[in-house]
Amino acid sequence: MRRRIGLKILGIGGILMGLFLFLFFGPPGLYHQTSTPEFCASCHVMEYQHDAWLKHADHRHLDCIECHLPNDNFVNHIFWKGYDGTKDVIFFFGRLYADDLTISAHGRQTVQDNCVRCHAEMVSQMMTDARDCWDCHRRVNHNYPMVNPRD
Amino acid sequence: TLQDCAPEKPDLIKVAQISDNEYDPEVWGRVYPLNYESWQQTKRPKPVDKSRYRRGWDEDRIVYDRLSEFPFAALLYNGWGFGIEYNEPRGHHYAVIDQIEIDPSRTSPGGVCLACKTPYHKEFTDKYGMDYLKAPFMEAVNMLPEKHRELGPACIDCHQGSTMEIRTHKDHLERGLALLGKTELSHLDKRNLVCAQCHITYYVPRDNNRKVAGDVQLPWTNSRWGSIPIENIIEDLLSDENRIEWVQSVTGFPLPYIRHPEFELFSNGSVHWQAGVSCTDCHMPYYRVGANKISDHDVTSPLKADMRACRQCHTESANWLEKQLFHIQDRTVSALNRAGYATATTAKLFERLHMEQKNGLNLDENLYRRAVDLYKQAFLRVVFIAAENSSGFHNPAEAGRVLTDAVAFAGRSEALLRQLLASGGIHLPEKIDLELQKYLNQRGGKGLNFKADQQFKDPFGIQEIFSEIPLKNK
Amino acid sequence: TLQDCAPEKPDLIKVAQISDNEYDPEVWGRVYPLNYESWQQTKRPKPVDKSRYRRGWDEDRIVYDRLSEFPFAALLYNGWGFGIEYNEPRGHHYAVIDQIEIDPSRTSPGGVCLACKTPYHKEFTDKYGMDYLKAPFMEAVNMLPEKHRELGPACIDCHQGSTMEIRTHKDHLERGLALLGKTELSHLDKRNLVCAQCHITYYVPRDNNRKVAGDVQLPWTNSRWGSIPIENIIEDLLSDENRIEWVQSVTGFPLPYIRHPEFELFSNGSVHWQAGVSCTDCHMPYYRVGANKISDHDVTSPLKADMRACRQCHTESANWLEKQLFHIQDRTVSALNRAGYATATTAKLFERLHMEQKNGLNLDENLYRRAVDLYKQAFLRVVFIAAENSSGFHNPAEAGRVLTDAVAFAGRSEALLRQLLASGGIHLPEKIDLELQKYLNQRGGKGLNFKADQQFKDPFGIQEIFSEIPLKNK
Ligand code: HEC
Ligand code: HEC
Ligand code: HEC
Ligand code: HEC
Ligand code: HEC
Ligand code: HEC
Ligand code: HEC
Ligand code: HEC
Ligand code: HEC
Ligand code: HEC
Ligand code: HEC
Ligand code: HEC
Ligand code: HEC
Ligand code: HEC
Ligand SMILES: [Ca+2]
Ligand SMILES: [Ca+2]
Repeated sequence: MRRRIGLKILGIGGILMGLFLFLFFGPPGLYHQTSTPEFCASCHVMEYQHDAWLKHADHRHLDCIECHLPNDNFVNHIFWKGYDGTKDVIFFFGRLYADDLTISAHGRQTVQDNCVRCHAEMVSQMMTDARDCWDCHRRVNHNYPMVNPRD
Repeated sequence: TLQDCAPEKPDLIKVAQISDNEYDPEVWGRVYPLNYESWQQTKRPKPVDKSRYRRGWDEDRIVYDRLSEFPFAALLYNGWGFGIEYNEPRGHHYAVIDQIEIDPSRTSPGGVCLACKTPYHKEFTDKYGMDYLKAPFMEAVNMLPEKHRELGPACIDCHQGSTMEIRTHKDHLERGLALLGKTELSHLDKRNLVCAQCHITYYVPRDNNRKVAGDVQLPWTNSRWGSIPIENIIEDLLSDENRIEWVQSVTGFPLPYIRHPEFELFSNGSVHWQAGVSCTDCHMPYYRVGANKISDHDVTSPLKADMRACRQCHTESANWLEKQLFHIQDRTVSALNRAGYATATTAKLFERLHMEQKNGLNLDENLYRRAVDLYKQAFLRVVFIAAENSSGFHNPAEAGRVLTDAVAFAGRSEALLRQLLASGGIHLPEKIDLELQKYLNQRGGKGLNFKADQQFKDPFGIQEIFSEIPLKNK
Repeated sequence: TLQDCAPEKPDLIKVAQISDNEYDPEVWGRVYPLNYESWQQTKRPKPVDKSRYRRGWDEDRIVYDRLSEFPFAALLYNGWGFGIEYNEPRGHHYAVIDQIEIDPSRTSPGGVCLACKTPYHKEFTDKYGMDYLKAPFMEAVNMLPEKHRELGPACIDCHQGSTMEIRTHKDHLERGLALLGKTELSHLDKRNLVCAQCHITYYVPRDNNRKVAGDVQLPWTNSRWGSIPIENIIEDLLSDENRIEWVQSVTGFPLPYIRHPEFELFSNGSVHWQAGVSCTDCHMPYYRVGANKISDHDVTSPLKADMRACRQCHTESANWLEKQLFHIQDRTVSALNRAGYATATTAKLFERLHMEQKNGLNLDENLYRRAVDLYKQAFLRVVFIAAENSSGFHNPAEAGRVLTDAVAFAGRSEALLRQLLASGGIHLPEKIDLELQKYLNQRGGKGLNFKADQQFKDPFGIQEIFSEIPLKNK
């Protein structure tokens, strides 16, 4: 139900997307600014993921979009940046999100492709489409139990 | 900028507005309205059919009867209050109310029973001593300030008003921690201990006439922080006459007892304890109210709160987590059935043997005494797991171990009893009639009866191989 | 641009260089030298004192004796090869070698025993049928190509040479999967099944004279993918005379048997199975070689490989994970002691009763038959957990459940036997002398003896309450 309303709004939002695309290339720096982790985390719903990313030492030097937007070619990148960005904004201000966010199937595939993109050499000997990298590399996943084990 | 539209950053916790001896939650509630509201929700019934083994006081408002859930318990506990009326808890709001409403045999010790119910217990014990502790239960309740007679776990039990730090508020816990040699308390420790004020086993010490001899005590001798195993608890409980609280009618044995040992089972090396997870993490998870995140004070089963607690740590879906939870609970409940019926069968053999003794049966005293010792070991293990409220989830491997031992002790005791009886010329069939109807029906002043639909049958059907349980709802 | 930072696409796995029926690992090794080298490492002893319950063939080169580890097993398995020599495995490299070196009573079935050892089994079974399957063991070995007589699990067992896909290579597994009704295999399924080719229980079907009647079979009737519970396995094994493989000497009962049911225990709803973790993830973890990572083909205990497998998924330290592993294993081993000795005690009571029967003891046939049935249920459960190689870790809650049931069945059987004996005027002490020395010492042609330092005593000391185990190393 929540989803369906969401998608309707998304339709209208699609129109706004054009506007967004314009804005990205319009005001100086906005394209860049909307690519930073600080921007993503400016929505409190992203805080948890931001903190988890911050604590995961090995990828702290990456922006969220390194994983969360297609980086295979520029057109694809900019299209999804506009689309996802608009969707996030609409869902956020429309309060159309659940307490714990879950990634979409498309989102998952995007991330997986990015893991493989950067670590292509490392994983050249394995099947990369059989399952998600973060099934094993659970620290990369923002939902990994953040606890302090007793010794 | 975009940031401007984002909801406001929440206020920090306000401090120093509550005095350190403010009992009234309403007063606290004026400063912390959200927590107060969520705390009040323990009154509210929870959604039905979420939990498999912790039903009760759900939206159907049925109070579940633990003796119908596990019929063997009706036989084993027969002889005092727990064998008459023993219910699944309803929630913190009902702590005192449930005591008032339950069969009065349960509250016969008196004021001492308020130890984990009223926030005034510490003050009243200090002020009035044995006059309060030994007062007949309703008299003790009536000693409490009228407005708060029915007040259960309250803000003051868990918080220092002036600082809002979490803290504990029970002398018995202090004494228990002293037994463990635990002195330094971290914040994490406290997130467990606020619950361990009450969710622990205890005994009411008795004098030579089995009358109440003081405030509640914890059987934690020889144990330590992170390891309060059933072996040590049993040793403590059997070490002194003053820990013997009742006489089991089927066997005639004077016995100690074990209640809600959540903290003991959980802290004994369970994977979540070792991971630094606390009771509070699972039973009081953070949730969003507007732009704030607060701890859910509507303490309940995580299943009845949509597994929100679990999902903050686990990536898996609520469904997946439930399945694993049931994987564990089903196995514990199956084993508990085995252990419970094995022990009940043994109890019935004692009954028979004692009868035959009266008819002149002679027996090997040494074997008999071994049978008794083994039986007590089995019984206390059964109670330990049956009384623990997570159906094994708080520590699956330990629950499995304890139940295996329970079955082993009961089985050997049964073997010795059958031998003793057969030696005396008494030949028994394999299936011993447990006469469960006798224990399950017409209990107490309310005439409580067995409710067949509440029974937790062995989920794997193994129990049927041992004992058909011929029960009909009357 | 962003895309520029992506490194060049490295080579994919080379394919189509190996023919589909290339048996020789050396040939594979020319294309995949790193995997070949790591595969060869199963020959190498592993670091000592890493594993608690899977010692053996570590750098001290001691081969651990499973009958000394659990002395009750020497009594229970007495009557055939497993009661003579039964060792902790050494590693894939030794699969055939261990067979050649073991007491020949173990290999008496003949060629059929090569099913999970030589990669040629499928081809030879197709080609030579019963002539190969029934050939005396060493004759069957000598039928194999000379260079590969001692070759154990090889590349061809797990890989399709032309594509390098993982696959399986055993007819018995095909038949087993058919019983489960499993047809579609995902990649993850295969990462389990390559191991389940061998790490499963089986029986060697027998004809009326208990001679080998065909290739290895799996007792998986009525089971399904993700649920092959012990109950179904027992039902299958007891359903037909042709699954009875030996006669237990203490009781004289013809019995089936259970071996290494790793896949069965693990896949039965364990938390790791449910999480989509496979055998391969834990026993063949990726490791870095230069800029690549490859699967560790030196298959062994994760403890002996520094828990590398675990640490990608779990953030906790290796130490922490070990502690949790031992938390589980200690509890399983304790319960296994209880179940094993309870069953052994019952076996001894049968022995006594059968002797007394010869001396003219009369007994209640119905009770006796129940005692026998209960005993078999106990015995097969004990073997299930004792034969499974993870000491409970692969599925802790299920292991606990199975052992509780084992104790329950054994306890009731013991009770009936004591009653039967006492009815006949035979009075037994509580402690039954198991005469373990008799079974543990001077075993087989090698005259194997009990090794006290290898015994896994109950880590919680409960077993001592039941049976002192008066054993001295001879
Ligand atoms: C305006 C607030 C806001 C900002 C800024 C924001 N997000 Fe989100 N994001 C949301 C909301 C709301 C949702 C939940 C939408 C839903 O339920 O599908 C969400 C969902 C997501 C998801 C999971 C849903 C999916 O479709 O897979 C990802 C991944 C994500 N955001 C990444 C980002 C990244 C990367 C940035 C920065 C480039 C970002 N977000 C910036 C509000 C925001
Ligand atoms: C190294 C890669 C990586 C980086 C960098 C990264 N993420 Fe993610 N993110 C992931 C993965 C993997 C998942 C998928 C989790 C899953 O399947 O549940 C994910 C999922 C999410 C989700 C959906 C919630 C969920 O658990 O399904 C949100 C929201 C999100 N990320 C936001 C962010 C934000 C904000 C940043 C930057 C502060 C960020 N991510 C940086 C890898 C990354
Ligand atoms: C934009 C490039 C990029 C992307 C996208 C990326 N990584 Fe990385 N990753 C790196 C770099 C750089 C390092 C630093 C270590 C190194 O030099 O190899 C690293 C380190 C790692 C490590 C080793 C450290 C550790 O945490 O154990 C793992 C594992 C890893 N990445 C997995 C992943 C996975 C899984 C994903 C996708 C969810 C992913 N990476 C996405 C660039 C990337
Ligand atoms: C002052 C005593 C006390 C404290 C402190 C306490 N409890 Fe309780 N708890 C009780 C009593 C008494 C009941 C039973 C109330 C009733 O139903 O009669 C109970 C019931 C429960 C229940 C069952 C609720 C239901 O819906 O059936 C849960 C869960 C629980 N407590 C968890 C906790 C946790 C977690 C903590 C710590 C955060 C805690 N308790 C602190 C005394 C206490
Ligand atoms: C050390 C703390 C403690 C003491 C002392 C204590 N209780 Fe409780 N009581 C609890 C907790 C915790 C629960 C909820 C968990 C449960 O029901 O197992 C509970 C639940 C109950 C319930 C509701 C469930 C049921 O058993 O029917 C009743 C009634 C009750 N207690 C009565 C008493 C009486 C009477 C005494 C004195 C003999 C007493 N309590 C002493 C902690 C305590
Ligand atoms: C890792 C999560 C977790 C932790 C930590 C935890 N519990 Fe639980 N608890 C559960 C689950 C799950 C159940 C089973 C609920 C059910 O079956 O409905 C449960 C059941 C209970 C119940 C019975 C609930 C009811 O509705 O009757 C009580 C009381 C309880 N726990 C108290 C505690 C106490 C006290 C502690 C700490 C000593 C603790 N729990 C630690 C998850 C947890
Ligand atoms: C059964 C114990 C218990 C009771 C009763 C209790 N609290 Fe709490 N409360 C906690 C715990 C545990 C926390 C988490 C604190 C932490 O970890 O620092 C908490 C947190 C809080 C916080 C900090 C914000 C948050 O939600 O995390 C406030 C404010 C608060 N409680 C108010 C109250 C008020 C007001 C009452 C009475 C109406 C009350 N509490 C009753 C245990 C309790
Ligand atoms: C604060 C973090 C946290 C919370 C809350 C939490 N868990 Fe866990 N859980 C863990 C960790 C850490 C482990 C250990 C395994 C690991 O490292 O992933 C674990 C292990 C488990 C396991 C495997 C252990 C076993 O005995 O099979 C299950 C199942 C599980 N959790 C279910 C739950 C459920 C259900 C809840 C809620 C009632 C819950 N968890 C709440 C952190 C948490
Ligand atoms: C073709 C049969 C076969 C296959 C396939 C097979 N194994 Fe084995 N495995 C054996 C035999 C036989 C042994 C015992 C060898 C010996 O020591 O004599 C063994 C021993 C082991 C050992 C003990 C090693 C030690 O150090 O003691 C482990 C661990 C093991 N296997 C795991 C696996 C895993 C995981 C897989 C799949 C990736 C697998 N096996 C596939 C037959 C097989
Ligand atoms: C279905 C596969 C399978 C079949 C058939 C099989 N084995 Fe094994 N064997 C294994 C596996 C797996 C191991 C390693 C695990 C273990 O030792 O439990 C093993 C280990 C062994 C070992 C070394 C450990 C020990 O037991 O001392 C010997 C010797 C052995 N097998 C002999 C035989 C003989 C003889 C037969 C025929 C009667 C046989 N095997 C049939 C799979 C099989
Ligand atoms: C989550 C990790 C995990 C998975 C998945 C797993 N194992 Fe294990 N396995 C272990 C651990 C840990 C041990 C105990 C090692 C020890 O005690 O030294 C073990 C022990 C074993 C052993 C005995 C090792 C030895 O040295 O003798 C064998 C054989 C084995 N596993 C085979 C399997 C097979 C086959 C599967 C799949 C059906 C499987 N395992 C799945 C972790 C795993
Ligand atoms: C089955 C589990 C598993 C899966 C799936 C998996 N990995 Fe790994 N990966 C591992 C293990 C185990 C290691 C550790 C190797 C070591 O410690 O030597 C590793 C190591 C790595 C490293 C090097 C880490 C370091 O410390 O330098 C990278 C990078 C990496 N993996 C990326 C990926 C990517 C990208 C994917 C998805 C395409 C992936 N992995 C999928 C288990 C897995
Ligand atoms: C006991 C089973 C088994 C045996 C024997 C075996 N492999 Fe593998 N091998 C695997 C598994 C499982 C994988 C992981 C494949 C996957 O998940 O796609 C693998 C992966 C590989 C890969 C892909 C890269 C990697 O390491 O992940 C190569 C190459 C390989 N094996 C070569 C060999 C060679 C050469 C031999 C013989 C010398 C051999 N294997 C023997 C089970 C086996
Ligand atoms: C491919 C991922 C993966 C690997 C490899 C893995 N685990 Fe786990 N493990 C999990 C998941 C998922 C859970 C379920 C709890 C959770 O969600 O964290 C879990 C749960 C556990 C638990 C709690 C369950 C219980 O029964 O108490 C322990 C302990 C544990 N793992 C230890 C290990 C050890 C030791 C190894 C290596 C021998 C290992 N794991 C390998 C993913 C993995
Ligand atoms: Ca309840
Ligand atoms: Ca080994």
